[in-house]
Amino acid sequence: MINDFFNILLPQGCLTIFILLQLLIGMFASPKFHKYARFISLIGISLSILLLSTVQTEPQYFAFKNSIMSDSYTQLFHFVILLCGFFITLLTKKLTNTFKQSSYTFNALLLTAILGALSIVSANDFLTLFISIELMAFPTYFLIASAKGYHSKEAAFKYLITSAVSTGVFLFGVSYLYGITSSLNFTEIYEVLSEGEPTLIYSFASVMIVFGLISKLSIYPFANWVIDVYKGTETSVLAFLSTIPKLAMFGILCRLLVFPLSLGLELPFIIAIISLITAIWANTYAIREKDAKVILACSTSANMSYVLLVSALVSVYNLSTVIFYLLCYVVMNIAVFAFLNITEYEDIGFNVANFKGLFHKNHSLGLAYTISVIGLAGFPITSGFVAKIYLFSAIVNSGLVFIPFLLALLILMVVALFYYLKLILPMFEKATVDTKVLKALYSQKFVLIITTAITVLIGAYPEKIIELCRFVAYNI
Amino acid sequence: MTEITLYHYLFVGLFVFVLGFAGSIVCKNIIKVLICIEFMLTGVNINFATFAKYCGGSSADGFVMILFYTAIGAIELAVALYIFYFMHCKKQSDNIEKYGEL
Amino acid sequence: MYNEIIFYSASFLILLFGVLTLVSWNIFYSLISAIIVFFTTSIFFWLLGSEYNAVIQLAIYGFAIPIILGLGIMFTNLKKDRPVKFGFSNSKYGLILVCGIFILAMIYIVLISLLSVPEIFSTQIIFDEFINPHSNFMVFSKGIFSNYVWAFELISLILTITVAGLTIIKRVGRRAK
Amino acid sequence: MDILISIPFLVFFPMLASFFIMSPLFTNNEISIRRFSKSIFGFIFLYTIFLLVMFDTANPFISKISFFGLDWIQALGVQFSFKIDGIGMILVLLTSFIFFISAISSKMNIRKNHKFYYSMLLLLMSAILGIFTASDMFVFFMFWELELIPAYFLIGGDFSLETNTEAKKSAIKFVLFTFLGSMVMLLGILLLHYYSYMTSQTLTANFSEIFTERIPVIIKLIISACFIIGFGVKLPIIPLHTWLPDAHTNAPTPISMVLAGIMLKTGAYGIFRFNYQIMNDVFQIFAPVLAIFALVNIIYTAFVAYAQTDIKRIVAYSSISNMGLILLGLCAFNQIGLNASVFHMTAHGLVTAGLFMICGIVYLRCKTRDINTLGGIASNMPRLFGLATLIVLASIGVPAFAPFISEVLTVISAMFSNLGIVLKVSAIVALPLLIISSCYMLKFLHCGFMGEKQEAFAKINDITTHEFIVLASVVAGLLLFGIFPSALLGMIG
Repeated sequence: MINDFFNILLPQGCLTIFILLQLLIGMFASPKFHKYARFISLIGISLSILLLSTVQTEPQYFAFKNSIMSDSYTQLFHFVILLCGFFITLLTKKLTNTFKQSSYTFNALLLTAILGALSIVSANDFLTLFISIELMAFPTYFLIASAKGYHSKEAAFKYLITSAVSTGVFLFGVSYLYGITSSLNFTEIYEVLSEGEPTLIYSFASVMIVFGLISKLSIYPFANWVIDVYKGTETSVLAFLSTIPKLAMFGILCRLLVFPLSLGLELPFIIAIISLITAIWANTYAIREKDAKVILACSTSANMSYVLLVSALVSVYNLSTVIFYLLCYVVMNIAVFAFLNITEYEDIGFNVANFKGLFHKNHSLGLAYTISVIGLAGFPITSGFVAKIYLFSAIVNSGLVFIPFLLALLILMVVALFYYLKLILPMFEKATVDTKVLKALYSQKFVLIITTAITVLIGAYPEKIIELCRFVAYNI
Repeated sequence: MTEITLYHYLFVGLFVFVLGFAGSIVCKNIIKVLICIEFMLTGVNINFATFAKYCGGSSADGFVMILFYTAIGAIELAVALYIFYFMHCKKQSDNIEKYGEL
Repeated sequence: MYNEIIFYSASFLILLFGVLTLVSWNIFYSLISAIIVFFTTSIFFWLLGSEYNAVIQLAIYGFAIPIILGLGIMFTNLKKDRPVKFGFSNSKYGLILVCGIFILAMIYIVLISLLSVPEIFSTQIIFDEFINPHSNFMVFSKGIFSNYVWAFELISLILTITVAGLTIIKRVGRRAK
Repeated sequence: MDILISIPFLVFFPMLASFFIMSPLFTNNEISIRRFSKSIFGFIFLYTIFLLVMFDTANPFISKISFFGLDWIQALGVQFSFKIDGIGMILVLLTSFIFFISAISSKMNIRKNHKFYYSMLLLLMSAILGIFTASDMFVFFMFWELELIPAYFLIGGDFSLETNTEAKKSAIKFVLFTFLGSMVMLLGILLLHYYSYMTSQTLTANFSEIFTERIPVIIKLIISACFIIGFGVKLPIIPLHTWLPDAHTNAPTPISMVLAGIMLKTGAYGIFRFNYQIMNDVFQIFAPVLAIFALVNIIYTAFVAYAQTDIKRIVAYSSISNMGLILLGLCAFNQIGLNASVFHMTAHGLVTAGLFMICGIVYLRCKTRDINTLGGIASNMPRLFGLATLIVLASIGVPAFAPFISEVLTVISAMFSNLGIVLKVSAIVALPLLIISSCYMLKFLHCGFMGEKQEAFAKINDITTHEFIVLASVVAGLLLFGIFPSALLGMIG
């Protein structure tokens, strides 16, 4: 058991130690030092990124009687999650300044959520998966509720109710799967099931499991939370909410779809249909909206539905496109929220009309934001363009049946372009006297510029990253 | 009376689950919504216990799952009530429609 | 024979009070009905041979949860005793219909799978052969401390972090006032 | 040194210059920005002439400048490859020339945000050069989409002294229409790529290596339809044309020149590249249908243009009409038709750039574009009137100017096409229509310039030397190709 720990759990153990450290320091440290809480988190995350190199990936390693595992797939997701965590921790400075003493607690919560995401990706049985989902969810409630005012509480409550219901649905499906196979372990379930014909109750259970998992991805049956929650949440927390849970959920969903849930024939079609419904809903909802947060909520929902559609059509090639799209999407999203984080604390607000003329006063920040939004819309020189082509080529490869889906998605991309344009166009209008020169912190500028640079670099030369994704997809 | 089989238990679990699911969507009273979420949990737990007994093999993972889910459900309820309390300080109502500011 | 009587009466109680919880006008009545449902569930666990779970269910859902919920109701519901309207709004009848269809479909699916793969749901494995009440506790400890040790650690972390999280909301709430 | 004499240098040099101008390193001084970017455009023009000299017409695929490859997305077999053939060479030359003159004429029209304007103009040039030289479908598509961003900002941007709210709306309309088209085109590209891979087992997206013979006919029809819709938005084919008049009217004058002169040609070029070359067997099925659409283009817009009162709109509609002629040439599906089509692209590019320039000059002097209030300015502006007369005559199709040759060639090609009766009929119908189409251009000249002298326009000045050089070079180009058509036709091969 100790061997197990040292072979694959060192990064997560490191994070755990830093969580406890934060809590302890929070109890005893003098209030003046609250500014340094961020740095403890940053050190913890960087250390666990370093410790990722100690994890055994070749061949796959199963620890604690197959309950958790590691391979290059999990390692890639761990790396991306930790990187996002690093950027998000940098963004939280303005928020943590508002609650001085508690900033240790806040950072501990953020680290716990990241730890939960890591555990989700590496889980190899349903019990560990369930606990990890909850481990990620509980700190998220508090992170959402930690901002000032009433709205954050309401957002947290809605998020809690939705995820509690979806957990119930998820576990209901798991209970039937457990009944059929008398095991909770992915590997054993797959072995047992692949011997016989899939039954109706198996399909039912897998549909329930997927429905339970996709609520965090804001896909249709549980999608309505996304707008309310995004409205009420502070932007740095939102940068967390729109990236890390998505990464973690897709990390595990792809594994489930490849192994234990891959045997039913109905599941891909059901997922494809609900993701198409979500895409239509999200894209049409955003047309009338003027709030930048709501538009981004819809964009999240829409992007996730495209990815889900592809990940439902299981193949190795599709898996690599899914991973690549997720990587690109996450980086661009953090850049957008970094910019919104700057504007939020400059009292500009989230109505897109308030962004008027910002570009003319803040060239570099405005340009970085514009590039990221254009990337989300899927224009060239950004990684979004390559990701879009690569993702949609996967749908074509899956057969003629899905061509109508692809056509629908492509037309929805045009609708999406309309609302993405709404996000950036006011910036290029004539500057008025009121237009502010944004005072950004170094950390915010750093995040914005680094993420934009990554976006452009991947867009210019995606070959290495795609190769990595293909390698990972082959090794799942 | 016939012998009690797996299916009897499963139907009860299913019924409680669906009751909780429907209630959590339909109910207007927030406390009631929370109770309904606990009902969903109960239904799932009955399912797990049934399966652990009738086709669980020797490991009885289902019972462990019940234990964990019970704990998680209790914590969830406490957190939900706590956040609800803060919301209530502002609104003074327990009707879910009053909380639609966002 | 006793098992059957206990089962049918308990399930009747669960169904009755489950419905009562949803439809009762007063929130206190629905809480009491819910407590009864939770109690009877522990009887189910006992019937299924897991006394440990039954006790946990009794302790948490029989006593702790009702107290929390009762306190919550008293805190939030103290000032006004106006009756809340009947629990369902008119537009939700469709949803109830869907739920009914869902139940029927589930029953159908379960029965179909009984026909197609009888050996999976066979009741041949008799519970008492390998789990007797005495060894029940051993099963738990084996599960928690060998298979799911990482999950168990994570649960303890959840508890810790929840307490910390509660403090963070409280402080912000105080400052907001 | 090799990299300096290559197409990627041609394509990416404007892009790098654009980033350089955009960057905070570059000065904010208006004059130095203008001079710098003008010199860049001039350099690119000279560079394309240099490429033309290097270009080996006999075997374009061997010469050193014509090919360049680098793996871009290996999973899709996408190479970052460029290639110039004769048609590409002509269009590249036209592009660099029109961008050069539009940059020169920007001096009078652009009053604000110079840094942004010139960097976007350079980026647009880069994208369009990329479209004309890309030899890989996905690279082509990349430049096709890249073009939208600068085009949006140039049409809807805030560059003149008075604000124009219509411009933003029409820019959004332009972007959404074109994006819709490009999305449908993406579907076609993906399908073509996938089926080419399935039938030949070679993973490539190169134009010359795409293998279409064994693809089922139905799939081919779907793919071709996707391409026609995608390029038809840009061309524009009639039901998809509504973005064009607005965008062209509301854009600043230099941008209208670029839009009508070059951007519309990218649509025709796309149809040539994808439908005419790659999917050529299915194109024979589509060609008669497209010929009907082309006829509708010519007829409908000729009448609509005659009804317009805004001089810029007249020119905008006339360019739709001319694009119909180009499409008709392609539909003839023979060598003469192709020659005529490419020749007309060049000729019309020059003509329409000149016409938009004239509209801009008139608007700048008279502050109005309404044909009813204009008039009587000919005597004040003799030089402009002279040049305008020449260009309008050219656009009507008077012999000795380039459009005459292409129009005649188009009609001949349609007549001798072996794709059935439809094309022959359309040739017969198109011939008198060309005369009708001259009506609106004469109306433009007559009502705009001649007539009684007006008090309001008494004090306006004639064109400056700057403008004179631009317009004169356009006329010179038209005359050159009109008298020596073989200079162009020889390159098409």
